[in-house]
Amino acid sequence: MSAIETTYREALRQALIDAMNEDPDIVVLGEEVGLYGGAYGVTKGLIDQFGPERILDTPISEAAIVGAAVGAAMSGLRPVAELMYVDFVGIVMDQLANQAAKIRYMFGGQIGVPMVLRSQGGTGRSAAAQHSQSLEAWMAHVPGLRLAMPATVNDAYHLLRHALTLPDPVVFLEHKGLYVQKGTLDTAQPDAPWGKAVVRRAGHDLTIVTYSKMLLESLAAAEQLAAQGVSAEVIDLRTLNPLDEETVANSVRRTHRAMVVTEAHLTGGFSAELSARIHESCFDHLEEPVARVAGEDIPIPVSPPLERNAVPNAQLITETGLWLVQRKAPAWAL
Amino acid sequence: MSAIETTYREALRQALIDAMNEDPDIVVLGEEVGLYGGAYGVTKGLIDQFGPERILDTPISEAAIVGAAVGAAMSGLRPVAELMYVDFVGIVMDQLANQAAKIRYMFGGQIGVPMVLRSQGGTGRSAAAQHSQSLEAWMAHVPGLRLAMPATVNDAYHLLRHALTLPDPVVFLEHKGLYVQKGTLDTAQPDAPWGKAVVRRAGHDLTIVTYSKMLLESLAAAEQLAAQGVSAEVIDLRTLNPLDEETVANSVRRTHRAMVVTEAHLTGGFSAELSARIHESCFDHLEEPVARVAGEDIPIPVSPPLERNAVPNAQLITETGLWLVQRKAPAWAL
Amino acid sequence: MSTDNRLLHALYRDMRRIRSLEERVSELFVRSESAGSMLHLSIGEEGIAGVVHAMERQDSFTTHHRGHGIFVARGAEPARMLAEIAGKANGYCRGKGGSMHIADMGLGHLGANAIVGGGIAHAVGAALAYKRKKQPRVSVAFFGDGAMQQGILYESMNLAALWSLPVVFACINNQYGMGTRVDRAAANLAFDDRARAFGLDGVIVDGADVELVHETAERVLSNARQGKPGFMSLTCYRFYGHARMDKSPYRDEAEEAAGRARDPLKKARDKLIARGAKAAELDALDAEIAAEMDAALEAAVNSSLPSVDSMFEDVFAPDQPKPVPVRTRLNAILSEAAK
Amino acid sequence: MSTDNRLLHALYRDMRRIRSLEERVSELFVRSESAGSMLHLSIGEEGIAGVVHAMERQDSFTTHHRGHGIFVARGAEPARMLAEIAGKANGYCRGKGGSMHIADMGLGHLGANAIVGGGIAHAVGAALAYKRKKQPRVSVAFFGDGAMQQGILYESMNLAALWSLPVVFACINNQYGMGTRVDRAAANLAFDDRARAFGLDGVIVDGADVELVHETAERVLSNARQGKPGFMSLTCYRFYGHARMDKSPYRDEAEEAAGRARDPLKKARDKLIARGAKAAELDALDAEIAAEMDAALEAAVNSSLPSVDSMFEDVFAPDQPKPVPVRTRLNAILSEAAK
Ligand SMILES: Cc1ncc(C[n+]2csc(CCOP(=O)(O)OP(=O)(O)O)c2C)c(N)n1
Ligand SMILES: Cc1ncc(C[n+]2csc(CCOP(=O)(O)OP(=O)(O)O)c2C)c(N)n1
Ligand SMILES: [Mg+2]
Ligand SMILES: [Mg+2]
Repeated sequence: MSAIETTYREALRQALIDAMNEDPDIVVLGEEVGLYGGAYGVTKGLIDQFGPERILDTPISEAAIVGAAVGAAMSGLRPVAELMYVDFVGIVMDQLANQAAKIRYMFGGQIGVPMVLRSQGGTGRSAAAQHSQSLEAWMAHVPGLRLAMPATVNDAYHLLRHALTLPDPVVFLEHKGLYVQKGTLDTAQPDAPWGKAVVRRAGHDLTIVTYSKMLLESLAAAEQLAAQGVSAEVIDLRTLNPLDEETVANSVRRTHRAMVVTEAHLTGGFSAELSARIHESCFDHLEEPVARVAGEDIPIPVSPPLERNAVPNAQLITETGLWLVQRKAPAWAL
Repeated sequence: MSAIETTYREALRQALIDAMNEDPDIVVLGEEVGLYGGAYGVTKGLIDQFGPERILDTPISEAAIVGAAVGAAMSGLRPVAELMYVDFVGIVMDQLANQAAKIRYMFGGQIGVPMVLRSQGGTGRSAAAQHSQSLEAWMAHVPGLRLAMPATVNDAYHLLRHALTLPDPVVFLEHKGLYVQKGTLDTAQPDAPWGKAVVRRAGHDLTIVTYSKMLLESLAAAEQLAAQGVSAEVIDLRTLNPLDEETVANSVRRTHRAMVVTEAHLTGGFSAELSARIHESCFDHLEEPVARVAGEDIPIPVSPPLERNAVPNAQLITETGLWLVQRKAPAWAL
Repeated sequence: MSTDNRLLHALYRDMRRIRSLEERVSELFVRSESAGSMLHLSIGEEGIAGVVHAMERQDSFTTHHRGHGIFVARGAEPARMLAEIAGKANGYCRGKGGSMHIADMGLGHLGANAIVGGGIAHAVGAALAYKRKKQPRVSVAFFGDGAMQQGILYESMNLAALWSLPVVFACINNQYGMGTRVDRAAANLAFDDRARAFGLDGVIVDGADVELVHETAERVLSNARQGKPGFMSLTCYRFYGHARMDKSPYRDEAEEAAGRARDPLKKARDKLIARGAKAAELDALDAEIAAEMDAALEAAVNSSLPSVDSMFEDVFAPDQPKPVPVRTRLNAILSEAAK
Repeated sequence: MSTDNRLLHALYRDMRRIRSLEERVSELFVRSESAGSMLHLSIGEEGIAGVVHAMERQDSFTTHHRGHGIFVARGAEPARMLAEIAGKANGYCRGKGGSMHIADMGLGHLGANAIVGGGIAHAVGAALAYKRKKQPRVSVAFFGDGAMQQGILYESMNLAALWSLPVVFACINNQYGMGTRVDRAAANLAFDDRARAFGLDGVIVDGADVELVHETAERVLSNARQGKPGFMSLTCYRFYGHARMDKSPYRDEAEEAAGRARDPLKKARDKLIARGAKAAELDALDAEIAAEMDAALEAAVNSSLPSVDSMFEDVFAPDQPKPVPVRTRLNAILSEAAK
């Protein structure tokens, strides 16, 4: 039996260890990935196991870190660059979007950039506006990048393992609120192939499409909805690029109602892309407009009650679900 | 009579001149804005008129330019920072999104950052993958930023003038293909107030929602559509933040069909937000799904025939319009 | 008191207030009253009081994530600071910013920044404004040794030198960026060389000697006021972990003991006593400060949390429309669809 | 020929080929055959041949937007270069990259970059790979004086020095970044100081003297190969405008004349003749090169444009699904809705 109970953090760590054991070209570089073991502990102990030549502590030079990873990836290594918080991606967007993502294309297919940029985002630690963001929409808009956002322990492991076999750059976004999440890791058995969404809970009244930590809130909401007679199907996208439109469309064509749940700001978020695609593919099947339950269009405030309310939670998802399926207006709908 | 025929470039230049004459706190800083007169000539001659203390040529240090503009804006100036190509925004996203956009919020409303970041994007000059992008989606996803994308000569002037009176940071995106565009400038009369969309052509069969240079393609398409019996209404959003949902919704509720046209890559583009909002607000009025006619999900290739085909044109808009309204399948629809 | 002693006494007072405040920040956390655990204490770095003291009333500054001490020395109200760190409505930033984003325009505090290197260019921009407006003001960018490896610093230095701006770059070299000792982050530790290579005056000063820091800062600031921007690096030691939860397993006790032995506060106290100050008087001062900080702590703990509605304020200026809450949008959409 | 002369002769040949190629690039534009007008000629900078000549076969390099010359010296096929610049299917990058994005993995050309400073860190990363794989290779980052003001350069230098990587930073100081003379961009022009402040060896060399450039580059490269990364700056002059359309109104004729007088090509030729080479022989070489370049130009002009479908290739690796064209999506959506 290869399945064990572990945490999201440990699953990621194990993925790195297993991949590094198999592929000597994998190196990890980033701030505090070595001696410190990673700001969130994902690389703990790796420097002892693989030595400072494969686990490289870097100065606080994000642009050069990602730039060096790009050059290394073009030269025979498979770097895993760690960006401590996805909020810092603004410093490296040029290296990510103009360089890593476009090199294969600009150079007419001569070479690829097989690197993984690991980072983490999201709220939950009162880390304030510059350490709590969900910026996947920026990356999702860049042709040439793959984008994974695992929500489960098993996906943390398998999506990272798969990312470390791909010929193109992958942005791999973890969630700071998931590291301590427990679950089952079966190193021999992914939940589904890379690029396929997974139906985490089956239902027939409503489809909830989500990813990353909002999967937990969505599943909790589905439970509450069930108690009130609404059967919600919950789809975990797992990767935003590739995007599995088919699983989503097949579900919505059955349920006739859809909700998209993301932690990121509503406006211009990936929730818009998902909503648009559902409308496009399921136009004649929808009984109600697709509801976007997303983060507020405000910077993340530090104060706990504000921070909590700046992003969706199970209650909001439940209320919106009841509104969608049973036309039961919640308290906030006058 | 205050109306004159001029170009988009000249209208922008005149806006800067008029604003600088009225407000001594306005300074312009950026690469080649002085002696050179701006890479696209928008600031030509300004250094002679206002001197090197208000027209500041900078080194090639985009992050520090925008960072300095932020600090100056907090300290009594109203800086206009020029980013030569919007493609370089990846170098300044931290200063733009984590600093300029969030300072008022993080500091509890104590101070604002009244600056304008001018830049230009788009295809049309065989400038290749790192000099041809349409990256407004990144900025549109950042709470705290205003975002203007003028398509006409009069808007070039008035939106820039208005941006230079606002208390908050404004990203002002021009299009490299519009600078030589001719039109009427009436310095006394804006086309509409800031934040309001303008119906550039009235119609009743179909609503085309667009902005920036795609307005020209959309209007050309509307002409072709008219010749084939389809009456298309063309809406120019002018600003993406604020976003005028009402004008769009009112139109679509009349026409029952909508198309969104943008030059930016389809996936994760602002076209998704527009499509989602139209579906949300006009769900019961739509006869067909909202069609997104957008840039391909590929980096912009340099070769002219490829570049041209990487973004929408009037023909594609027309064909999609006929498909939407008359169910007349174009050649590419087998 | 001689002028010298008066100065040192004032500096000692500032330094004690910094340490005393930081102890209360720590206590806030222990009592589960802080907003989060990303609390970076400046204990060991109190020598910065020398820089702050050298600033004039009209000068401004930006700080980094470890900026409490600088702001205390500048005259912050401890109760409002602690309230902010606790995420309370009456904090400096209405509970929106927290420990890493405290600011106070009244005191020229242009803002703490949680992006390493993020606030440096803002000081350059402020200096640009002062120069253009012919105001005799200087702006000081405070940052850590970690930021010495961020590119924007060198772009900023070059701009400052090129434009002869009244700005000072003040590095607080506490030997660590998180778990990375500075010699594992920088190939050349002569940071003053770097500044000079970009056309600035540069000096490294012992941050444990607050009088020396002050004297140096006066010179650097006065040059800056005359259009000669400068750089100074204070050598000190981060007494505790990077943030409140970090126990610094990456460094050993001997090193910590040696680092903590270079205590700017103790050094100032010893000097004062050597110059004739009475221990009892200093103790009384310490106690007075402790009492003030205790009161501030209780006030912060007893303050109210902000109302949830307030979170939609301050995204844009007050006269601008506020963002539409997700619930309001959903309500409008679903009500319309339900018609 | 003596070894010396043989070397100079080879360098002269490379330099003549650079100039001759660039003249054809200009002609492509004049004949409206280039893809766009963002063409940056390296005429005046031919001294770079000295650096390229000092590189070993297994070494690699990245270039900037003005990179044609470097690649020619490295042995590029002129016809494929010109085809790429014309956006043709048989260009180095299948007509996708163009002048500013030429690359050739076969010759160790890791890519030209249109982002000022954008390719510098790639050379550092390549060097990291060589070191880790224990390959005796060096990577050279070429860039202009304008990039000396981009922060990523200093982050890259620091990384290189900290990790003792086999990398060389080669600045081509042609005195201008577009219309900005270097002294209006940098507060301190002793760029070697900057490199040293970051822990690198640094040297400034007269780019008009290709033998000196070569000798210096051999030393810097050999140090780098042994783990001592270095910096060199070639002083030269951009003979023409920034890009093909720029007439350089921001500089005067006297300055241009003085700058063009420092012609690396003429200097090499004069030296060769002084050392006994025959003018006629050099003329014959020049003519041979001109004929080669003319043929390359015609070949490029006569090449085919890429098929529109090819634009969906190379976004991801060939074994990965291609992006879905907008038309295909629309068709699927509208057909489904029409059912
Ligand atoms: C751009 C950026 N990179 C990384 C971090 C994470 N981080 C926060 S503080 C810190 C160490 C900073 O060290 P230093 O500048 O010396 O300041 P100190 O903590 O020692 O006061 C790091 C890496 C960050 N906040 N911003
Ligand atoms: C990041 C970035 N900023 C600005 C530009 C626009 N630009 C292209 S070349 C250039 C001047 C570069 O000067 P230098 O580095 O000296 O190279 P040179 O053109 O002299 O060869 C500028 C400003 C750019 N391409 N990338
Ligand atoms: Mg430090
Ligand atoms: Mg140059």
